Amino acid sequence: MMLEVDKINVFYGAIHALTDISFNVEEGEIVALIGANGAGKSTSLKTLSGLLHPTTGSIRFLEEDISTKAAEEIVRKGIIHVPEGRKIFAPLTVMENLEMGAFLQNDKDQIACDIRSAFERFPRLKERQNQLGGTLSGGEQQMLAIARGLMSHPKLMLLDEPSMGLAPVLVEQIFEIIQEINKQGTSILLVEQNAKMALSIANRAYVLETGSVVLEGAAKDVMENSSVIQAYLGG
Amino acid sequence: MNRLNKTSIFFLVGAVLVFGIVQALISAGIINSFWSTIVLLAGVMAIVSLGLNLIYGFNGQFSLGQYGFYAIGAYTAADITYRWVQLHSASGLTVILMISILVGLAIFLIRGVVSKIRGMDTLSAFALYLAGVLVAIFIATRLGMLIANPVTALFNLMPEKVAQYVVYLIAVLLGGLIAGEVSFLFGLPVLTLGSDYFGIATLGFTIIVKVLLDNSDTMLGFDEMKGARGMIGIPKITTWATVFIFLLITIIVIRNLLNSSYGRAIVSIREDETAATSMGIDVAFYKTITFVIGSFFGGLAGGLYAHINGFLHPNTFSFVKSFDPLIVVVFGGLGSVTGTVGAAFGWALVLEGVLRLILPEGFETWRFVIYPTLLLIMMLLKPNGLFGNYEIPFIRSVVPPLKEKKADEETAKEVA
Amino acid sequence: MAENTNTTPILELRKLCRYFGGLKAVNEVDLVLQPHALNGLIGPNGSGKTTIFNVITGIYEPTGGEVVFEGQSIGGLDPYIINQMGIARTFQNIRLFPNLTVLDNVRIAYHTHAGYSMSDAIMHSKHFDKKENELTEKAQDFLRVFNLQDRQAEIARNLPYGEQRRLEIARALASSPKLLLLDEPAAGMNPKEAITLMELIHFIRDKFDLTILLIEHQMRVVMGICEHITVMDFGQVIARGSAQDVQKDSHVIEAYLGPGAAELSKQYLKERKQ
Amino acid sequence: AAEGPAAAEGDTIKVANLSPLTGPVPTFGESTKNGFMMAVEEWNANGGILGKQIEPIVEDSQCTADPAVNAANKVIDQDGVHYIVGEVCSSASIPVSEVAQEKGVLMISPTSTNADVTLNLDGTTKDMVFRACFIDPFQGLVMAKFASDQGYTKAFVMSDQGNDYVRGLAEVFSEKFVEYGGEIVGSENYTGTDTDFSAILTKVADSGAEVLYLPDYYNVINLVAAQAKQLGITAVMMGADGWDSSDLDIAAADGGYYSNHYSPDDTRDVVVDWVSKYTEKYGATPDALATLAYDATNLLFAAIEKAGVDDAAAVATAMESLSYDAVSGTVTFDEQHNPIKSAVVLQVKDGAIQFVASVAP
Amino acid sequence: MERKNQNPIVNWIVKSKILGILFFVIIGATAVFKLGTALLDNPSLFLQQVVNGLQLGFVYALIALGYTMIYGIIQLINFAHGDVFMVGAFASFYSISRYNVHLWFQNLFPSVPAMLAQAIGAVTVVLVSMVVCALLAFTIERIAYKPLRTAPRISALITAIGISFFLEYFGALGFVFTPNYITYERPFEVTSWYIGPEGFGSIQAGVATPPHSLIFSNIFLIIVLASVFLLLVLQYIVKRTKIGKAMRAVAYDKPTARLMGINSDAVISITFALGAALAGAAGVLYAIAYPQVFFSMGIIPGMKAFVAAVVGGIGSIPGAFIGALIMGQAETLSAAYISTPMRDAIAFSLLIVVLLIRPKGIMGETSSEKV
Ligand SMILES: Nc1ncnc2c1ncn2[C@@H]1O[C@H](COP(=O)(O)OP(=O)(O)OP(=O)(O)O)[C@@H](O)[C@H]1O
Ligand SMILES: Nc1ncnc2c1ncn2[C@@H]1O[C@H](COP(=O)(O)OP(=O)(O)OP(=O)(O)O)[C@@H](O)[C@H]1O
Ligand SMILES: [Mg+2]
Ligand SMILES: [Mg+2]
Repeated sequence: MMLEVDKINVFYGAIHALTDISFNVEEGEIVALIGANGAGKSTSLKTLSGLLHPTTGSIRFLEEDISTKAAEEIVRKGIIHVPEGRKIFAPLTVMENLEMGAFLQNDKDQIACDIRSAFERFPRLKERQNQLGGTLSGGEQQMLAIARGLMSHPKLMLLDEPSMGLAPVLVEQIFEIIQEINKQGTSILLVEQNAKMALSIANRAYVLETGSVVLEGAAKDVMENSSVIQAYLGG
Repeated sequence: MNRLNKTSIFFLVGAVLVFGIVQALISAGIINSFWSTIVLLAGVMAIVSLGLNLIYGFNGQFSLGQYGFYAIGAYTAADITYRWVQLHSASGLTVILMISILVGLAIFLIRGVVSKIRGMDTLSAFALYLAGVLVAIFIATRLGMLIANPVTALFNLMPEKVAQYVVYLIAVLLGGLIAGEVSFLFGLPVLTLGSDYFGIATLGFTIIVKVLLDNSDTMLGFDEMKGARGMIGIPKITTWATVFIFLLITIIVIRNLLNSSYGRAIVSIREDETAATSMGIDVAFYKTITFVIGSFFGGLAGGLYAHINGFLHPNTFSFVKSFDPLIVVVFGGLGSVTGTVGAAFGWALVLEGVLRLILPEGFETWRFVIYPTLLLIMMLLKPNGLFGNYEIPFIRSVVPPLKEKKADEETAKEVA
Repeated sequence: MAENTNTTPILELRKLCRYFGGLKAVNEVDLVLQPHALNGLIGPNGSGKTTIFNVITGIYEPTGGEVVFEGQSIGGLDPYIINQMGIARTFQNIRLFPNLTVLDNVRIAYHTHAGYSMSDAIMHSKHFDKKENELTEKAQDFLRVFNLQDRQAEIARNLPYGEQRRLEIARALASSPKLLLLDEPAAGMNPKEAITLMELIHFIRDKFDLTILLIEHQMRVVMGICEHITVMDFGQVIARGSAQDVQKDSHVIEAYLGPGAAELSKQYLKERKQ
Repeated sequence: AAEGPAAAEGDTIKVANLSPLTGPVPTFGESTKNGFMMAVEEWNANGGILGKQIEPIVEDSQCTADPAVNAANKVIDQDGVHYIVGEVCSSASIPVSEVAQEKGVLMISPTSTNADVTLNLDGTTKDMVFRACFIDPFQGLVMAKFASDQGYTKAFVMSDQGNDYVRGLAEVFSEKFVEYGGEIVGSENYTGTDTDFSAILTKVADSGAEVLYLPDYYNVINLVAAQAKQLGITAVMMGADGWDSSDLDIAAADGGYYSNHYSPDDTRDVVVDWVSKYTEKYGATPDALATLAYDATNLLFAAIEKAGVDDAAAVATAMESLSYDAVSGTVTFDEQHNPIKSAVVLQVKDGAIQFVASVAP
Repeated sequence: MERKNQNPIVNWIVKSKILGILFFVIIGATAVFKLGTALLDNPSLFLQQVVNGLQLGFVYALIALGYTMIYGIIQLINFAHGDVFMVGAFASFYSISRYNVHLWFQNLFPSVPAMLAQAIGAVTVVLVSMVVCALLAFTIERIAYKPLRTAPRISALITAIGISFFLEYFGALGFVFTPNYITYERPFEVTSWYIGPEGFGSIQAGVATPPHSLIFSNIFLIIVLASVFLLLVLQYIVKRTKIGKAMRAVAYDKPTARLMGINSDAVISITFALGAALAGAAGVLYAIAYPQVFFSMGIIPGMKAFVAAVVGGIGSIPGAFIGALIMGQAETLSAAYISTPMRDAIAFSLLIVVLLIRPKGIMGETSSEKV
């Protein structure tokens, strides 16, 4: 088991955001987390990446408890979180943003190579490589965020709504890229509003509602579940 | 005029009680002049800080210029009463009155013109205002001198004490007005700067004012201000009652302003300038008006201050001191009126009062080691200030209850 | 919906340009919005849609060309004046007044209609009380429309994303616009929520007699409700017309919709008929 | 006299000292406090005054109006003192003097030179307020006379716009130097916080002045002297009692002259005694501030003894006709409560301070 | 509502912004006229004043660099910077007068040429101060700023003011630095030279310098070299190294920087330490230039340097440098040709004028935020 989340509880001050949530990700899987606004999807990811810490429960990554580790340590262990809302470093150029993604990497040639492949994947970024991150359009920022996340060769990638604000043609592309990354050996935990798309590429899925898991199973089954269709797929 | 609800009555009764008790203790001599002077200074500090809180806490403009306006108010008011008491002339009063009226008029007239012109840049507008104001001052001084003697005679009809007090009250108000008008002129171009840059520019303002005051006898030609030697001969007439009433007025004005559409516009600028302007709020105007009102209170407090110890010295308004109101405002809780007033009193009573009394002999210099240490501990324990966002019920804006549902709601429910 | 072209347009962009240095973010765009129409603006990421909004609302000055609103040229005016003339917007990255209550967010937008003077406010006059009550009721009405009335005392920053988006639209409406610009209103919503929002947009258009221009990437929303769609790429208009027309356009398919478009379009049309 | 507080029935006499222990010039406060405490301890060791021990109360007045008034109010109202030695800075002494006058407390400022300290606005003397130092005109005159006696004819005057002590001296010097036939070839103002004087010094060099009159405190002298050397200035520096400090940079100020209250080389017993006692206790030669604080305190105690009662108004009357042999000379008071005493001129030479001349008023 | 400006004259006035420009032109022309006549009047005097201003400017630059860096990264106006600077000056004072640190090389290797040994000794003194200040800043950061990371920005500002007061008044205590003004012993001898129509030579005490010559000292040269050197080093660190980029990332968005594996606490501590080290170096050089140390010596230079950083565009390292040079000239020239007591007022008016023309300072970056 690559990642095992066991009954975690997370609070924002007095707000109980996650209640006894458990889920897991196997090596090489794509797992989708879906749920309505405010269900706690982003909160789950933030907890995994160490930006938040659970009050109870455990998070095990490669057999090691990481629930109390700091975010920067967790990155070192191989988990990368591409946060909701892109979070590009506005005053840094596109190039520098990518370099920040490779912060823990020390091999200069490897970094150069990674940057090249990022530019191949997103030619738009290459055109804009010296533009300040903050002045990119929304979609360009999203591409940059994903590319930046890939720079550190993560074992597990947490993607928070990667398709938000992207043109349809890009959405398709992004999902292809996710699959491709996955094929190259990175496990993926995917949070998406575009549930249909997400479920179509995921192996398994969890459905969250107001801070708890209400349904889990193979992606195919979840997609066919009537209440999911009702609630999230726009039946 | 005021429809009093329960909280208002409660507040006013409380205020009267506080006033009465302190006044009684002062009259009885239980609060001796050591403590009563500190209480007066605390009250004045509360007014200055409330002005700053309006500018910074509520409108988000980081100003270090409050002490500059405080100084302007202090010297303006002092000059008026000095001339009245020592030279038996109302010329200070008439000239400054005329200046404040004509400058105000000039500003309004020019504003009328400028607002009709489309796309005027700030600096050009500023140049226009400046020219207008200079002309207004020129005319006002002549006019003021002209009517000085008749006005003096008029005031002399009153009993001496009454006349002096009336002159004093007008002087304090004029101190505020002049500070407000200066802040308009200064704020007009400078408020377009981003927050920290505005802070630096206003710090510059405080220093410029201090330097000018240092040279007020030579450069500005006000001999009686004696520049860096310190101005003496100002009557000491500020009392607890006066300070209290002005403080009360300040609190009520700020509270009423904040709990209105204007106040919300002011606060929205702090929250998000772009969103505010996109919602139809004239950001430049509200920044200016807030700055003017805040500075007005600064000047007003200066007028009161000048008549406490009867002595003014430019060093009182040096830039290191100008952090004091900022400390008070943050200490009390940014954007909390209650906090500011509480912090002002706490700050003055502890720093000047308690610390003086508790330090053992030979440790006098430790007062300023303990003070920043307390400050640090406070900031670490309560990073959002003593009161955070808390307001006493009278000041707090209450979210009105939902009114009975209307016919519309049916339709809304359907779609939502 | 009457698609007549005789009426004077509410907004007209004439050869509008906006450059950033050498980058032509918006390049000679012409656009005409008829009153009461629901218009869509789509295009690949970075094609200049948001920039057009920013120019219309006065955040940016146009580099060239004209923005004409109800017959007046408004290019380069201050944003607040443009808003007061009747154009309101929402932002791609939500920009609420984060530390204020939901109610105050809406009351602020309604402030130009407060109807009392500053001295009324300071003196707390009778007139003030009356007007202030009216204003509050009005604001609460807007909240009801968006089903946010139970949230009125909440601090805006603490609302979930979807509600923040709705609040932003409510706030924009409170400034009584004639033209409403929505920048990706359904971003971050799931399809179900997006459809609900779509209906809501329809509803407010009719109720408040608005013209609407919206940017959106969820084709379901755009194709579902927009009567007229303009497609941009590289700062220029590459296609315009009804949903059907646009979807068939080969440029649009290539640049924006992607190869899966044909299938999608059928589906959206079906949905729309329902 | 203003109505004095009823004489306290106690077995001690409380005396307060207001010193700027914090604020812009804490070093003055330190010296002043030392001088004050020294006098108190001596008198106490000798059995106190009128058979009572003296209880010293030191308060920090920050050289600033508000804290000084607060401190004054505190010692008067909380502690019930009738006598204040202080403040050092005129800008604090003036408001304090008004409080003292109003409350009938006797005040003697050791070093505030501004005429307004002892005078009411209408020119009358505040009957409860005295000082132990010269007022500005005297020292300025002494140095002007000395400079022209030495045969110098061209002087450049520097003064701190914000410091009335410096300003007063500079004005009097300029006036008198011209009267004695000299020429002021330039004058420049600076502010007390300046550290870079190169702009002014460049002008001094350009003006061809023989004398640079700089009646400021030693800290400013140190900076100016060091920079003057760097800029190759040859004019002789002259100043006043503000130079008097163990921290004066003797190497940089070499060759300069200044006027002072006394010379540490003086062989009078009081002086020798004072210098040795102070050096022993505080490890430094006493500067003007310490000396004047010591003198002021002694003057006060002598006056109390002379009056024979612990009553501020009576002591004030006694003080007016007092003649006391202080460290800085034999002191009597003129009508305006300023001391009448002679001044000395000293020179910084070869790493030491040397006595040059004594000038009587 | 708004109309087009009908009147063509009004329209032209508005379009050309002539009124605002005129305002600045009048101010500028007056200044140029004043300085121009001064230059024509006595060119060598004027040039000497310019050199004086340069020295002051370079001194400000040293302090401004640290200021601007801390602001650029943490967005904190570190009002305690000037006091760290003071501590740096005192550290060097003690290391020279108590421990003879400036002589260690000379004592150890007496055969090495005196010039070289002196230089090594002086550099050691600077390094000692830099280390002391870095440690001090590190401690301050841990105690006073770190707990406030998530608090509003202003809390940290007030804390900075508190630290500033504390360092001053704690330093003023008798057993710390004492409240006295203390003469500073330089780690090397001062030599001044003149250069002019009469040639080049060194200045001897008591001997008049030939007229119309320009005077400068080894101190001037050292300050110029040191500040240029530190400027380059700092610019390199911030723009080119990984830690520099990490600083900028942390400055913008801490949580996201952490998601990149950056230890934001460490980065902030390093930033503080680096800024303080710069302040320490500046303290030493300042004390060498103006040989006197005292507990409140940091306030005024600190504030002036801060203003310089703002004039240059706060956050920009070359900007701080340029701003400092401008401040130096503004102060010196206004002291020389306008009025010394007014020089602060003039310097600050200049600041305000610069900000009105360029709201983010001369080299300030315009906002990267997009609506
Ligand atoms: N910083 C915060 N402070 C307080 N409450 C928060 C905070 N962030 C999130 N919440 C609350 O926690 C709950 C879960 O939020 P979360 O962001 O995880 O939702 P989500 O499933 O990602 O929703 P969305 O699809 O809108 O992104 C929500 O009710 C939200 O209001
Ligand atoms: N302030 C600015 N400075 C520099 N370039 C900018 C600025 N604002 C926008 N741009 C550039 O202009 C182009 C258009 O941006 P815009 O935000 O209008 O795109 P968009 O069509 O809204 O895209 P998206 O759908 O991704 O939001 C982009 O390439 C963007 O990088
Ligand atoms: Mg989320
Ligand atoms: Mg966009």
